[in-house]
Amino acid sequence: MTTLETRRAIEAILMVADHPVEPAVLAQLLEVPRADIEAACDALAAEYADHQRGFALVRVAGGYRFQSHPDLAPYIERFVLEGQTSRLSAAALETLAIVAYKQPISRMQVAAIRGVNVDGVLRTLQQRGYVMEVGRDPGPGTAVLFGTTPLFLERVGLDSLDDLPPLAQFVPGADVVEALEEGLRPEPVVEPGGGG
Amino acid sequence: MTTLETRRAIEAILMVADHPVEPAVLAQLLEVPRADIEAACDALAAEYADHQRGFALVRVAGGYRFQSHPDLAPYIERFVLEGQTSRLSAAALETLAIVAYKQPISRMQVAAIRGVNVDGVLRTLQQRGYVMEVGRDPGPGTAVLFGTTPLFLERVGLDSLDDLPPLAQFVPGADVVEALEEGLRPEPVVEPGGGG
Amino acid sequence: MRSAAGRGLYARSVAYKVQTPVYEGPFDLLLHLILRDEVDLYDVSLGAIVDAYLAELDRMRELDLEVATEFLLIAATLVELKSRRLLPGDGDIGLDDELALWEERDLLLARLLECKTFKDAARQLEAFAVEAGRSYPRTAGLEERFVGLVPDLLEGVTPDDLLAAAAHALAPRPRPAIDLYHVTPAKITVSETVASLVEELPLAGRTTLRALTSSAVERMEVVVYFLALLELYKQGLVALTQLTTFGTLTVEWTGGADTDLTVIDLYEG
Repeated sequence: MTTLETRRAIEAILMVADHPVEPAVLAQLLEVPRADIEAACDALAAEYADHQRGFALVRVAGGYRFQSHPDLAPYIERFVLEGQTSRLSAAALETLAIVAYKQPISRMQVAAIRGVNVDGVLRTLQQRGYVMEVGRDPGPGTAVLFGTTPLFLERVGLDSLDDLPPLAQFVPGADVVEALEEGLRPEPVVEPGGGG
Repeated sequence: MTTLETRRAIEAILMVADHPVEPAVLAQLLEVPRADIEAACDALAAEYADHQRGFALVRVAGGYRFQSHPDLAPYIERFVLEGQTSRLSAAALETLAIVAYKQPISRMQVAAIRGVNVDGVLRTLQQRGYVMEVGRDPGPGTAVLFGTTPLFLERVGLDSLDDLPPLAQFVPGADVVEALEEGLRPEPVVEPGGGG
Repeated sequence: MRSAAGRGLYARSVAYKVQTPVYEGPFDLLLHLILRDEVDLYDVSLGAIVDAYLAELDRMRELDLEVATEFLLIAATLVELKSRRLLPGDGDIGLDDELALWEERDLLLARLLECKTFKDAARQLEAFAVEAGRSYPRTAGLEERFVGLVPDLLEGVTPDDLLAAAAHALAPRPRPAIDLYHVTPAKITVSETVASLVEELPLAGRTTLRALTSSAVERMEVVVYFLALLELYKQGLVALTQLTTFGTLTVEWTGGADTDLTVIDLYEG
């Protein structure tokens, strides 16, 4: 098979796929090494960018897919009108972040971190397909354990969970730790406001 | 708007569209004359042919769409036969189940139950012949109502919808039971105009 | 005009009332209170934080008891931290108590840090999602000519599978239930406490929360008593008075001598 045919076949398949197609699948269908697939996809993506196409070939959630170019979002928004993905609430995002980084994780563990009940928000995330049950805690309670889905990766535009920025990056800096520490230091003797 | 932007916007919209888009619609979205749209689409189609793309921009059913190049049909067939497109997701199964149990039901009602947009899923189910339009809501919106098809019954091995396992949707509270009993009490109520 | 002297507690609580954000739980609120004034990092007063926290609790009038528990547990820790050395007779706190308080404080600090970490991670995820949301995927699917090739999608799907899927989709959304599992396991429930208070209080005359909870070992028990009293207060069965903030909470039975428990809309703990 020529490189041209590999490239063309990839284009054709991705045009009819309705979900990201893994390079391994493409390799099997086209009977070429996976590395060739990845090289061909990289080349195609570069070509589209070069030609200033209104679409792009991207790698997301472990596979390749066609999508509209972000520049043209205003036109797409006018075109689709309905069916736009609704925004995620702060509660949903925080819960998603915890599940993403700590998976597999139980409902209780998520609740303990957030300090609030998370039943409703977890169910919504499940309904929207961003979170799923991935197993059971082997412990006595056999609590359901949750993890994120490929759809979650698509939603945040990441290829895999490994692409999440390291959590350490978000650990509060010394200034914040100090402020919290200061703020929670047991009050010394004098009552506040006493000095006016 | 520049010609480049027209071209790019057309590419983006057609990439995202799941049905042929009429030139008049594109003209309206892009705020350019229809003739410009048609010229741009012709130019794009020629360009793709020129570059030996694995896809083509074609005019079909009064609109434009992207599709795989006929040359590459064998790859698409393998893609399909290898089962890469035949996944009935949990979301699709839930949608199908809701339609089966609650028919006739509108798209919005299904979406309300699932808590997510169901356009794509319903379209797939329709395409596969498991779900069809069965009427219109008599209400103001005259929404399309969906139901299951004979093919669906055949495939899940049911003679009729009556054979679906009964759904205990909720355990009614005492007040509901009372209201039901009230409603079922055989009372000789004469409907005005109801001659039967 | 704002005088220099006014820049303390009062200024904070006024500024506080202007905003009406919705807090996602007590950590959210506490983080906001401690960190909102980033300029004043070294000028954060526990007293001001506690006051603002309690003011916020007060503002959340429709706060139900379920949500309140977590807020109140944190409030209890805060108040304990603040009032530790103010209370008469506390000069002789044992070393164990002192250590326990610090431990409690460190635990709260650790949980706040963890919560803050994920809040910031969530913000990054949101940025990713916004960026990714500007691109729309192609989902057109197969062209008609290939559709006939697709194997039967319903292969292996049974009517029972449909039933299960429908039941799952139609299941009523769970009512947020009280979750005490990550705090001290409650040895007594609010409803039990309500029941016992209904028996005790008519005989006790005027009493105080402190007296009622004198035998309480865990802070959780005090909170449970407090919640039970609130419940009775809502039912109009007790009068609660507190002359000063953090002062003694006086409890007085105002219901009849013989109140039928069944009329009380018991809080299901």
